[in-house]
Amino acid sequence: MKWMLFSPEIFYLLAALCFLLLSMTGRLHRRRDHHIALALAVAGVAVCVASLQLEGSLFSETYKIDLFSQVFKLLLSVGLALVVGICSELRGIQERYEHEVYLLLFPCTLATMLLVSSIHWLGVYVSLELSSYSLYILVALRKDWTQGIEAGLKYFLVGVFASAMMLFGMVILYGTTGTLDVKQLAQILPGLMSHAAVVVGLLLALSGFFFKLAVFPFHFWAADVYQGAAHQIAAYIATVSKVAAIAVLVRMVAMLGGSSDYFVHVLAVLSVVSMTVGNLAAIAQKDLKRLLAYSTVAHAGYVLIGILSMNPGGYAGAIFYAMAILVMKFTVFLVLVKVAWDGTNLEVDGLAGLHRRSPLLAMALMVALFSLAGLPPTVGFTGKFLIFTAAMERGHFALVLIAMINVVISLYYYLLMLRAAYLLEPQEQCSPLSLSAPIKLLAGALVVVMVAAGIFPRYLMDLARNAAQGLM
Amino acid sequence: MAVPWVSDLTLLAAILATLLPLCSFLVVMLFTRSHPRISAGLSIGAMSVSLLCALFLLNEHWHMEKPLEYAGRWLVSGSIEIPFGFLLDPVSLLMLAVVAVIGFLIQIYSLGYMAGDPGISRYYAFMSLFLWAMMSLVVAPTLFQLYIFWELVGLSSYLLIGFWYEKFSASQAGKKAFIMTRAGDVAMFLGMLLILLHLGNLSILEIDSPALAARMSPRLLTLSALLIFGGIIGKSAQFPLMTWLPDAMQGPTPVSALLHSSTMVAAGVYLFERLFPFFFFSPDAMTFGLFIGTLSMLLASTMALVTRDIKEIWAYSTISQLGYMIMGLDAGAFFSGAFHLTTHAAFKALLFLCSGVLIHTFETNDIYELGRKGGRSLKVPMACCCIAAGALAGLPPLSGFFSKGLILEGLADLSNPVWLIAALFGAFLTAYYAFRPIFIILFPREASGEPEVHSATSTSKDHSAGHSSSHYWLMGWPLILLAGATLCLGFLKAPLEHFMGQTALPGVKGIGHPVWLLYTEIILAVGGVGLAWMEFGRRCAQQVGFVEKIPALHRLFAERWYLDHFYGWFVDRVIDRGVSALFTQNDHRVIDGSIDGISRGTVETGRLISHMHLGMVQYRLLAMFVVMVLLAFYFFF
Amino acid sequence: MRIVPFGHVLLLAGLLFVMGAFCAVTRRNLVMIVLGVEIMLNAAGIAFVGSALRWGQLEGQACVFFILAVAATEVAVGLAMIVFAYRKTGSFDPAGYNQLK
Amino acid sequence: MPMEFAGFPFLSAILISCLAGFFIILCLPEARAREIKWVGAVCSGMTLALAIYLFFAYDKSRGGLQFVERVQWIPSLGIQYFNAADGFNLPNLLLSGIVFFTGVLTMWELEIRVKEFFALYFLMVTGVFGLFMSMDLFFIFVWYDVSLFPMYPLIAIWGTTRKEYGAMKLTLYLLAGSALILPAILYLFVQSGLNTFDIVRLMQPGTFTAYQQKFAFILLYLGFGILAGVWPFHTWSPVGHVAAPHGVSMVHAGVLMKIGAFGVLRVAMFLCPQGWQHWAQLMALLASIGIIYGVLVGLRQTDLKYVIGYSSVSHMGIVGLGLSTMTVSGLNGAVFQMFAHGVMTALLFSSVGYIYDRTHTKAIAELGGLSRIMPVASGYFIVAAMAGMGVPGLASFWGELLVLLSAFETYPIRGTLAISALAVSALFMLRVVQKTFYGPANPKYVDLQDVPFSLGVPRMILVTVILLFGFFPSLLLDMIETASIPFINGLPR
Repeated sequence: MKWMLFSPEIFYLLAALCFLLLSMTGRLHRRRDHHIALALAVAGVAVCVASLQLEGSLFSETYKIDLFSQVFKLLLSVGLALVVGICSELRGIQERYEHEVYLLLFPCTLATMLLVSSIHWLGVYVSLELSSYSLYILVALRKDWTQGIEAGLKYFLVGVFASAMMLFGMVILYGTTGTLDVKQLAQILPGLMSHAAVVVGLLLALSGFFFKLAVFPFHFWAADVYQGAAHQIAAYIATVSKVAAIAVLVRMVAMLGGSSDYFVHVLAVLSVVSMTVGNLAAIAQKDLKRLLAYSTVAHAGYVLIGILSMNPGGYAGAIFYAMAILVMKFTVFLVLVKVAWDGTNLEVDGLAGLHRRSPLLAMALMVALFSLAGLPPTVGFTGKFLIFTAAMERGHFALVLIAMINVVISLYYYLLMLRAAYLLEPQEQCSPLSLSAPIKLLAGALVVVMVAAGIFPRYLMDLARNAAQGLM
Repeated sequence: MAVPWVSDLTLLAAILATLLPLCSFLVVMLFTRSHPRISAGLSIGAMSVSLLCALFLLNEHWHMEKPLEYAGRWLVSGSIEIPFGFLLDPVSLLMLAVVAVIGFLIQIYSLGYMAGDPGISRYYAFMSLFLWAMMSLVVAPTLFQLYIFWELVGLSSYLLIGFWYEKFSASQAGKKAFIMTRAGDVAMFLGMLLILLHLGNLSILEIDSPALAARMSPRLLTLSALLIFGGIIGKSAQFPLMTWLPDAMQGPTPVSALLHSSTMVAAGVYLFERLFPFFFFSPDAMTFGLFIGTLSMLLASTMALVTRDIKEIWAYSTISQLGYMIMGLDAGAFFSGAFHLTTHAAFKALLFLCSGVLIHTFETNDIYELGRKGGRSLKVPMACCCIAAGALAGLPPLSGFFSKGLILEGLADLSNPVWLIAALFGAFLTAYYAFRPIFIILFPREASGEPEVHSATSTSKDHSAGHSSSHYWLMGWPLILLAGATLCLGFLKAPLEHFMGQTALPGVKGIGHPVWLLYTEIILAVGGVGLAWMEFGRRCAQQVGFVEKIPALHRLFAERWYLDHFYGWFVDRVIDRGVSALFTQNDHRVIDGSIDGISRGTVETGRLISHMHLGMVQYRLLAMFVVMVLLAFYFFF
Repeated sequence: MRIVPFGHVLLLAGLLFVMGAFCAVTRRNLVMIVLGVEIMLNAAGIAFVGSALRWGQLEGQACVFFILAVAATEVAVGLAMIVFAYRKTGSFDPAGYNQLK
Repeated sequence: MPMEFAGFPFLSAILISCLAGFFIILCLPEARAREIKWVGAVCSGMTLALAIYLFFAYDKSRGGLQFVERVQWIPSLGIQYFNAADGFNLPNLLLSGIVFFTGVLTMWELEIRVKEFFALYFLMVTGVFGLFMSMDLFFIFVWYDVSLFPMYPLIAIWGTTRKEYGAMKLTLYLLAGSALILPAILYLFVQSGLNTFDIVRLMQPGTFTAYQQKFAFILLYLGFGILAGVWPFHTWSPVGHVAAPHGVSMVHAGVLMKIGAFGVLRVAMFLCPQGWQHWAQLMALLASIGIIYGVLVGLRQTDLKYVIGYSSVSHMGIVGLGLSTMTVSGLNGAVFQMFAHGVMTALLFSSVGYIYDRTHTKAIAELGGLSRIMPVASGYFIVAAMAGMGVPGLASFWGELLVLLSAFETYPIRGTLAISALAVSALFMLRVVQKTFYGPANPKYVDLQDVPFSLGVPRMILVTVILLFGFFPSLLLDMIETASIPFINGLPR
């Protein structure tokens, strides 16, 4: 019954094939495609939920299925379902290529699922490349081709360069240890941590994931891609690919991190710099998506704190934070998609008068912003709280203090967005936004999830904690 | 308040005497603000009951040996225990009676004086507030309670001085009075704390007992005595903090009569009496007090020589007489100070009320103006005014002569004669300035050759319209009573001395009777009156005082020895423009500036960093590569 | 049968890697950037073969095949994008693409 | 979830009535302003009634923690929803109830966006109540932030002068304070090794070493001190007060600054007594500078609300001084002053609010002779100003008396400095009263009508509270004493 373990991946493969066939039929049925995509995405979520408790390993011990991987697969499928949910009009994509959007989204999600549970460097590399390449193309499909093509090119060049460095890191690891299987590496590496080559190799190997997570040296693509890509694609990058990156980083660091102080210092440096650069750069942004990009870089910094504290609490915190990022980021993008329904880029001041045009969206934006800023009754705060507790247990007091200062800086630009939504009056009289019933339901559900997870985080935390146990 | 429920009558009387004015204050303020007649009636009724209780207490305990003390638990906080209650002994009962009598008479007088004023119910409310505070201050068993009502008395004086708040000068005077007395209270509060630190509680009887002297080092004892004396300086308008009293004349005249002549300003002297044994233990504090008393007495007398506003003359004379009392007490003559306080309260209140009638009818404060408008035509006020001025000057049959004589005898016993000489010179000046306004009003010069009307201080007209004769008698009747008191109080010296003497304090020297002192005192008094007659009373006198002949001296005294200028300069330059401007700039520029600077800095660095991200693609690749290489090298450090 | 010590192979791969990076960073032509990255991938391939030889396993060799496959997709996607960009903007110069502020 | 409730959970009832108000207002349509205000009044009245009941139902003889409510919230981290009432937080709960109820009534004349205002207002006060009653570090921090972040929209939307600058500065400054508090709390949680946030267990002597206490105390003191308006960190409070609408600045100055002082007391001093003894000198120095500084800078202000802002900086300095003396009466005085100052500032702001609504200006120079035009409204301000000066018979006199008494015992020089500030504070307050209320009536405002009874109700309540606790201080002091004596005696020497 081995194939049952593989059921989510198989489902998404079949979905991708089905869209391949559909795209060949030629005529564009936007509504039909959207309904099919939605149905398949929701079915995907159901499959993942069904396979949540599965345990085992495939492909001669290189593909591990445990609670950790299944939880993340569930998260990825939910992320995909949400993104597909807001793809009803897809105004940001050129008409000719609208077929390809779903055709590429499903394989990308499949790739991230493979990434999550493969514990062999080669498997990791291949799935990482598969997801990156589908995203490069999706970004380039923007209706306003100048922005699209520029963003696509930049994303491609930085991505390929980073994957080349990752490959080189893998090679050094393989050269010095003789194996690419992470489980065996986990036994060998602690002994070799004093050798320069091994540690540098590991660091270079992780750079691929740093690129995916947009951590400091590899974050240069973020701003242009978010601004250049269509809103829905940017939403996908901000949520699903971030979650996948966190998952694989947590797994790798948990198994290979070992005891070397050097490695913790490097991660600390990266996290502090990316936090600060992300927050500071976000202050000066005018375009909303560019601002969100930099805030994602900052959040990558916070997650890194959780990862570098290398204790079960830290990993559970990182997992919880991944769930938080998914919900928070998606809500902001939901508001963005609904406000800029014509697909054009939205200025921060473009949110003017939102509280009048649609109070529900304004409230959702407010809760999302306070959650992103990490203010208590929201899920964002609980995530940060768990991460900081774990970091404090390892004695990183200065790190937590710097992170809190960054929280204050980040509050500044989140409040600027809030000011735009609640205070500014739009120049020309804009009509109130009419939301379809499901979208209203979705917005309300998101607000409830964010606040409920902030006030009663117990169940989600236990889930994250059990998932983190399975890693060691 | 766990007070042993009233079994004996004394406690009931004490409670009634003090708390009734408070009830009338609350009732008037809350309910009858819009019915002047009811509120006036209420407060006078309450005052009359307190008067009866005060008199009842006085004769009930005429022959008491040891002081009666009732104390209920009011506030307990850790080691500090603040009880609330009454301390009845000759000192407090006498003062209680004085306050009650004069308060009652002035409330009757105010019916006539304030008739027709729109804020009459507010006036009576504040008067009842003052009387409650004063009565409770007098019977306070601990310094805590005394300090609390000391502040409340200051508050009611602020409210009453600034009663006609539309006039800028009135509210300014009220503010000045409050702040100056508050400065004195701060010193007193520090002195109290010093005692509390060493004694554990602040009950007056324990402070007066020798036990305290044993616990505190002499140097510390003197320091706390001096600090408490600072409070007395503030409240009784002695030398450094004296200029608020003449400005306090902005208030209605009955207020000046009650507060700023007989009762409130006397609270300082009363505190001195109350803590006399405590002060007695530190001789340096006594000499310092003597110096301050003499200085303020002389300064005030010189100021009274030149001013043309009748109320200001009596204000300066109050300062100088208070100086006298403090000199008497500091000289160790306990009874002389207390007796002079009583007699002074009577004749000073009488002086103010008479001038109140004059002001009320002719609506001007200037003595020359009053003279020209026929001040002499009002027979009763002028007669009482002469009696009171005679008492002030110390002419023999009147009460002033006896009480001032006692003080001079006390001073005579001192080793250093300079205090006696100063006191005698002061007595002469007092006689002179007391009769100067009397003669100016009685013998006005016709329009020709009149010195043109210029008044040193701008005294705006009193706010009162003309009235019918019924008010005349309402105001006249208290005058007659007070005149009778000034006449016969002198003869009550012996029984009062006996009454006060019962709790005679150990170590108080007996008072001898040098005969030559009595005669010099009479000669000086008569000489002063004669000089005043020479310069103002005679038909051909130019009505220009000997001081006004020397312009420099004249201006010095008129400007109140430039004290007001100093205070004005100090508050304006040092506090307002100096320190607080410095702090405000510091607040805006340094603290606020630095914080805004930090936030602007972060926004600028944000803009800088976001520009860094706009470079060409290849710079990014290079940056990635370089950073990873650097991190690799970091391994070797 | 070891012809060359493993260190030298790694050194060669490292040199090749740095040269590829240098080419990608300096050349002002999009195609050359992609070419530079290709060189870096091949450098990794060489290192793989060297280490497979050292540890006497075939796994390294297998990895090289995967690298070739990935390099192929990279070239396909990259050149497609570059051609599309060239047709639209008419230039290969990466500096031209800076409209996104 | 094992629950432990001693009888009917009154403390949570207060929170529930606040949240109920919040949700009902959310559901009411925007147009029905009147109903929203009545819901606001009813809910706030309920919280006040509960607070009063708690105040009198507290058994003073037994003392200690009563009305305990404990629910395991996140067992893995040892976080529990743990509320209790003791001598320190009951006066503050009463204060919050009073200021909340009168705040709602003061904002009765609001027209624009009423629904959002009251929703955010309720949220803020829920945070305030939560913090006062909670005995769990995690929840104290959560309620601390819940009470802070509604501040931004409240000031930015309904504020007056320079509202956006004021709102942004205030929110960022106060959350910078939380950037110091959270690391300190986590530091204590980790160092204790007991895996619990429960203050009672962390409070036992011996859980932390002296160095840890000193390190954590200074962070907590600075973090909470920013909110309490400690001297160098006070510049946000005048700016914030001026910018905020008067209902919000009532709760803000009246209660929020007490959260800072209460935080220092409940978290910093309870958990790190040795840290407190070590840093007490600094606290006293900053506090006494704050007292003098607030008054002197207030002297030169031309805007009524700035004046009140600086006067509350000075009064909070007195609270700080009280906390820094390690004596029972110092502590009693500080908590009493927190209560008294809260009520007094609320009255000041509500009367300024009334004046601003009529004359649309807060500049002292333009106002003049208001006492003639609206005697009752100016009467309220004058009573509050008198309380500000520390006139006996009004509540804040007792607070100041006790604090200055104990300050003089432990720090003579700083005590004298603070006492001499009494004289300057008289000058400062009287100058304001004279310029705005006395003097000739300003022709521009002659036709304004005095405050009607309905609008006067909140101010009357505040005046009666000031007078009640001015005449009978033992009502409050015996309550505080039940908590301060065991705390001071329990201190390690």
